Amino acid sequence: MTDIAITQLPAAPLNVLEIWSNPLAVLDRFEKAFGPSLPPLGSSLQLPGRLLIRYEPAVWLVEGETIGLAEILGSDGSLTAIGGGLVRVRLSGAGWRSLLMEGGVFDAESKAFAPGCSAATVIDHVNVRLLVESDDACLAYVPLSYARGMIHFWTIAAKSLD
Amino acid sequence: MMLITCPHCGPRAQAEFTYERTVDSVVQPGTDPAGAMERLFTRANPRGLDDEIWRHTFGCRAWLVMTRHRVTHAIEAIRAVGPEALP
Amino acid sequence: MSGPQRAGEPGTIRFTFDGKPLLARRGDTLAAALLANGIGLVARSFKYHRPRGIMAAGVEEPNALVTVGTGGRSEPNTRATDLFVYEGMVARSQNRWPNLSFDVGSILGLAAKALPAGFYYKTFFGSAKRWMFYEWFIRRAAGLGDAPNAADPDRFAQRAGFCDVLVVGAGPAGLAAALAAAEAGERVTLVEQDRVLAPSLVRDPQELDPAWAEATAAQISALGGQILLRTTAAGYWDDNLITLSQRLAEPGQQPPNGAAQRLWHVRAKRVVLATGALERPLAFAHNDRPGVMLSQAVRTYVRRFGVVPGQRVIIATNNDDAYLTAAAMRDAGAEVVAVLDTRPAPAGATSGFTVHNEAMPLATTGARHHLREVSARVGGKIVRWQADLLAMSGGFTPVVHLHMQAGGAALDWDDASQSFLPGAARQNVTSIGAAAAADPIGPTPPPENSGKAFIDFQNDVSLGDVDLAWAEGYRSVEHLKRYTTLAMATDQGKTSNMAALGRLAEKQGVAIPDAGLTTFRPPYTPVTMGLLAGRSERDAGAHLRRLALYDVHQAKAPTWQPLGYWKRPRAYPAGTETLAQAALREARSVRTAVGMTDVSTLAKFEVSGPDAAALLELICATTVAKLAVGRGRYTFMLREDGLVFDDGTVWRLGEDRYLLTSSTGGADRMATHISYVRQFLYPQLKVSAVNVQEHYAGIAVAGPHAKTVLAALIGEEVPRHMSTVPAAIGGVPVLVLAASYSGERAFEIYVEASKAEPVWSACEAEVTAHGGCLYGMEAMEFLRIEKGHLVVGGEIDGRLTPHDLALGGMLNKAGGYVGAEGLTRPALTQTGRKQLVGLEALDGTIPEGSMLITAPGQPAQGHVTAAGLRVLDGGSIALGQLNDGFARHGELLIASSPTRGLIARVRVVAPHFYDTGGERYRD
Amino acid sequence: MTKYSALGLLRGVFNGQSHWQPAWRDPEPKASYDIVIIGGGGHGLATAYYLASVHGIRNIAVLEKSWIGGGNTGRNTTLVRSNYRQKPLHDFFEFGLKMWERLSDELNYNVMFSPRGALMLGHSDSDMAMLAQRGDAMRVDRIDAELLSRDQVAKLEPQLDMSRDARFPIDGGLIQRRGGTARHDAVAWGYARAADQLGVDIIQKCEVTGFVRQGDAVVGVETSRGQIGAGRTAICVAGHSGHVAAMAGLKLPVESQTLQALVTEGVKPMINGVIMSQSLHCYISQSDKGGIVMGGDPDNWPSYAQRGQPMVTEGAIAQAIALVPALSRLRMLRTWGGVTDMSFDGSPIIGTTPVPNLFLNGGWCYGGFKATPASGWTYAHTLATGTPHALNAPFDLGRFARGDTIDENGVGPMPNHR
Repeated sequence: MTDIAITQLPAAPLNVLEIWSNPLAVLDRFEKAFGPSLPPLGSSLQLPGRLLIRYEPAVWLVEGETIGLAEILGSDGSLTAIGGGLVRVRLSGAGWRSLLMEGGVFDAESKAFAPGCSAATVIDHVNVRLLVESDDACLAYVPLSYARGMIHFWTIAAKSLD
Repeated sequence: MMLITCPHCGPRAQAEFTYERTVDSVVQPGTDPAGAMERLFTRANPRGLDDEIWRHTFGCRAWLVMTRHRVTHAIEAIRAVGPEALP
Repeated sequence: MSGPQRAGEPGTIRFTFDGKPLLARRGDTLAAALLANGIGLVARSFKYHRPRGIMAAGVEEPNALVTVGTGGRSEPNTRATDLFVYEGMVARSQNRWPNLSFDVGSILGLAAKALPAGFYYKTFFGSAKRWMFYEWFIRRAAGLGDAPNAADPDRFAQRAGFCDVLVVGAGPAGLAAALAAAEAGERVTLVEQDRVLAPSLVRDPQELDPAWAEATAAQISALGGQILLRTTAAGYWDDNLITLSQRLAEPGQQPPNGAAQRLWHVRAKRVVLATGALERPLAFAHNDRPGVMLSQAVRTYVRRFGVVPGQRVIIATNNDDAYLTAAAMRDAGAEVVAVLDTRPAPAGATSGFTVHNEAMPLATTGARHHLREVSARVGGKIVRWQADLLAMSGGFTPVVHLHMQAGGAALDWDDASQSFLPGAARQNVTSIGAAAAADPIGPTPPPENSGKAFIDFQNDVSLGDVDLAWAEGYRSVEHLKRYTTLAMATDQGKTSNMAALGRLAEKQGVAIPDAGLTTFRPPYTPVTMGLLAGRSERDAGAHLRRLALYDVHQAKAPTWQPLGYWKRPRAYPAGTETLAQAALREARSVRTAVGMTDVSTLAKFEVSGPDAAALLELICATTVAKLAVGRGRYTFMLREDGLVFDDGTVWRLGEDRYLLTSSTGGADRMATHISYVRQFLYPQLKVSAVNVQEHYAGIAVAGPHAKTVLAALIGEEVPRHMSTVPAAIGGVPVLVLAASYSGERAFEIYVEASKAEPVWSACEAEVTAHGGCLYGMEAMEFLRIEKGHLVVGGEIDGRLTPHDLALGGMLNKAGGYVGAEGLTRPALTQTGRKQLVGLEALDGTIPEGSMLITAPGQPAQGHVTAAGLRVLDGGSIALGQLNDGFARHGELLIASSPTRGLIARVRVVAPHFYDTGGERYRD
Repeated sequence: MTKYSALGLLRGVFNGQSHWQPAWRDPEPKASYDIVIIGGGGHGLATAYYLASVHGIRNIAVLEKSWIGGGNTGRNTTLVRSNYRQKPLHDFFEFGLKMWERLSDELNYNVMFSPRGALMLGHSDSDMAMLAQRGDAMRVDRIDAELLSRDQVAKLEPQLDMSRDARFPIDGGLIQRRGGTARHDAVAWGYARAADQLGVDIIQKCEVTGFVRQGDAVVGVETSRGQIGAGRTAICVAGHSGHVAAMAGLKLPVESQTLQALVTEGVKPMINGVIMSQSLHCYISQSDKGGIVMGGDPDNWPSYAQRGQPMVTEGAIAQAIALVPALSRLRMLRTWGGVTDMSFDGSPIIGTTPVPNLFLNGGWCYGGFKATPASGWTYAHTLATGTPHALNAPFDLGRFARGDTIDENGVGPMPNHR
């Protein structure tokens, strides 16, 4: 049996940052304020106190602090809190990639899915967003109503991994 | 199960996508009622290529237009639609 | 001595067959173990219940089907040739009564002449009931094994796989291809349906042997390749998606890790099919007895399992391969009585065996477990031999199933081997080895008596049946199959298709490739249903959706009510209360004091940006832009065809920020609709519409004391009806919407779901202190019906216009909303349409869903969409849809439910039964 | 033509069953016919039979591009029922159900119609209310429907999971006892044999490639076997209606999608009737050969490929096993896909078209098999008289633009939302 720990993390502030106009200007303002640029689709950016993950073409998930972001967006986008609706589940241990293949359709075993990468996919019929934290851990953002079912699913599935 | 190359995410399993409708059935805002109903209630439905609207619903949620063959299922072209995709 | 037997130790693994304790050696298939124990009679055929033995050594076996395992693990129709014996295995024969040796069903064989292919189409006329009388017997005679009678105790895993190259078949060709790909740095997966690598090398060790196979596999693994044994590539789908079924335990065996099998969905960039070839039987009379086997199978039993299936063997062949079987039998100490070779001399001349050229078996006779005698036509004369085994080879059929499943693939005809070989393919797939080429064969003479010359053994289809189908006009290959049931058995025609095609071509007077070809459909071998269902246990592939406050409710032991994938509290019965009593008590509490309920599942969208109102005025058919900040209103939404499909409320939270709520059941549909309108139709809008359904838990507080309760909770002035304020309860930020579904002064409190529990507790304490209680969906239903509020799926059934629902007056006069064009269709404004009405009972209780009729025997004029009662005063009331209902207030009708034997006389009234002036919303 | 009977089979004992004649001729197409029917499926063959037997029109050709009964007639799950909520639908299908009850005798071909009962399960009180509404709507129109309690359901189908903690617990059901199954191939073959006997030319391997026009009107068809003149031309090719109608310049309210079905290995009787569900999307029955036949929702995206997405079937099987746990250890033997005409209200289209002399029968979604007799009967009436019968009048092509859709599920114009 592969060594995997499935841990539900405490609730964190999560916001949707959406840009609807003048994206280049927003990126510019972001770089001026924070240094690096907003991360591209399929990746993430860790800043002090906040993590930005891009899951959609014009949408970033902001975990943690949102101070300063409203100003950067101006009238070109907005922030909306969604943290109540997502449960963070950490899959840690060497087998997390295999575990994500169970009931899935996404290639979590690909070398290209490296630390810092993000992806949204469907696992066991549930829409899950993934963030690779390290070679030994992956964070899954699971809809609240499905969280208990998914944790149960992963717990059972982990028992019959190779 | 097709492999659909999302313009944003790259090749992904069809299970992540949902089909919405064909491009020829889109009722653009401001269409006259008779024309709107004609578009809404008919399809070319060719036994060949057609332009279809899909969404990467369980992935990046973006809308796509793909030109797809109805017999071979080969996707000839696929493009992103919706708000300008950001760099 | 005659019949099958094994030399040396019988083995150490204990199993039973039909209750008889037997021993097997490690690595035995059940077929090998039965033969080793001298058992040749294993099964009964489908139609005539003919005695059958073991014909093959692989997945193509048509005859030797058994039921294995007990209870919920019992697997019927398991091929004895594809089942490895394990300690304690319980196997049973099938389709026989009372037992395998004496099967009453075999009298059907006597009537065979009256029961040709398709006989059932020509008789059993009369009424349907009369057919069902005969059908009762037919159904019991048909089928094979028994279905399990208990739920499956095991789970089945499903997993995604990705690779550059998927190689199917770990024979010499497959191993070599997999190694080459691995050495080229490709991500390789190699699958093999057997439990050993390269079983053909065990059967025929030549320059390559099993040790080479092991070494090659080790190299592949060392290069990172994945090798899956006991894994069958079952289906080939679009874009090189292959489904694999992997056995983690043998059929009927308790799995070591809880999962009995694993289904793989493998996406490969390239697929290599090294699936080998299947040997063809020969067609002659009584070619189906125990003791008639495929030649390579005989060799496999001898060489791989150390079992000699007979002592005196006749070899019948049209090719060279069978001579290897003759040699194997001779080496094992059996007597090779004769080799019957259909080819003219000098075929077989140098083999050292007694070879008869231009020879073909005519018929066999047999004992229970083996043959007695074989007759053959040799040149012009008939010859008979005593023999207990006949090993036959009619040539080889490359396994092209997966190649053909891939779609858009071709087959090329090879005349020398009389076989179809894989041709061009649309997908990136190649075939290699015996799957891509077959050795030449000689002629295959047709049988002299086609009646008992079986080609589809399991379904008892003979060449005579093919001839009959042809004579009756069933001449396309698909008609032939369907009329005779050929290739419809569990072996899917693996050993019968070519013989049938050959006969059809002969009848048509064309070459085989011109006779047509049937479609190859997944799966290659039958796949366990539980495996396909896979994933979670007994959940129908649908996780239960739990409320944020699920545990809080559960602690109160509510009656739960399913709604889509959700479960919501329906009522909170106290003590011995029934559901109805509890719901009425809860509803009365709302009418007279205060109640609270969980409304978290409502669809919710936060819409922000300068164009927020513009987007909402597309989605909603009512005006939105005129709302003042802090105000809200009822709204409804139309599909593009102009019919109402959802309703809810819209709230202006800030200058350019709105909250839209809509029905729980329609939440996903609404999310897609909003996204389509916003992203696809109006990409230029400066707006963000975020689905916050699960972000907020929602608590509704309703009743005459609701205002007092809320004031105590938020400690400030409460918003007036249809207003909203941000506030805090116990330090937790909340959003308070003053909205009412019950008809009382009421508030919806929205709180971030992860912080909902303390807010709920604070509310509950306050509600209880004011003499109130929790209420569930049933009470909510009573309250809303009395008030005349609509529900999606009830009054709003996707077939009515806003006018039909008396909402026409609220339509945005400026138009511009989605559905405005559809609403202009002429039939949507004609008379006679269904319209929303209220109904009150003159006597009896109005049955929900009942039909509204003017008199017994008359057609329905409408129906009852929801039935309830006057919460405080009693009396049955309902909402309904009625033809021209608006103009019929005061009319008396009958609400009739014939299915429940219920009836009530009703009066048509306005759909408002409570506080029609809205006095109770005012402070 | 040899009449089919048990006596005939007995006679065959002595002559090796050699006295049977071909069930239908294999004629060369004539230059023209009074009526040309495009499509040799059950519906087309039934239409020809009723034109000949009821309306006395015998100069008819049925053109089949492949082999008769090879499209959706041979690819469905063989269910026969009339348990629809909406009146035009249940009236139409009930008319058909009554025809099924005497079809074997009428055709002298045993179509094995077996009224084993069509049971629709309810999994909540709201499901049960919807089932009651459906049943009441049927009963008011004198169609049999019976609401069953949990116990009655358990007794009827002992293999159902009746446990209270099931994911979708069973609260009861609605049964139409006169519903059931039939042998799909036999329906095509039986109609073909009977129509042939009345002089109808059944022409296989004859693909229509275009229409011959005279002004607006259709006066014949171009085929792979040459031009064939036609007084009236009847499209009857559900699955491919859009493709064929396009040759006449018509755009239809139809989208072709794949519907998959599957059958398991045969087992001794375990399912007595037809099992369906108000909330789940699978339907289960057991064939006379013992295989469990089941299907689910269509693939919900356009395709003419007769090939589906495996996960769709897997989902349907998961639901079926949740209802009948003993299915778990059975094995799926075959899976296949049919091309269905998904119409834009879920109901069929039978009637005239804007093109003179051209008629349309299609849009059957995934419910066409059971309609075969009624579809043939009403289409024959429409073709013979030039106007629809009262039963198919509501199913005209103009209803969509007009706003008279017949939407059993109330989900509107998008077939993939159905």
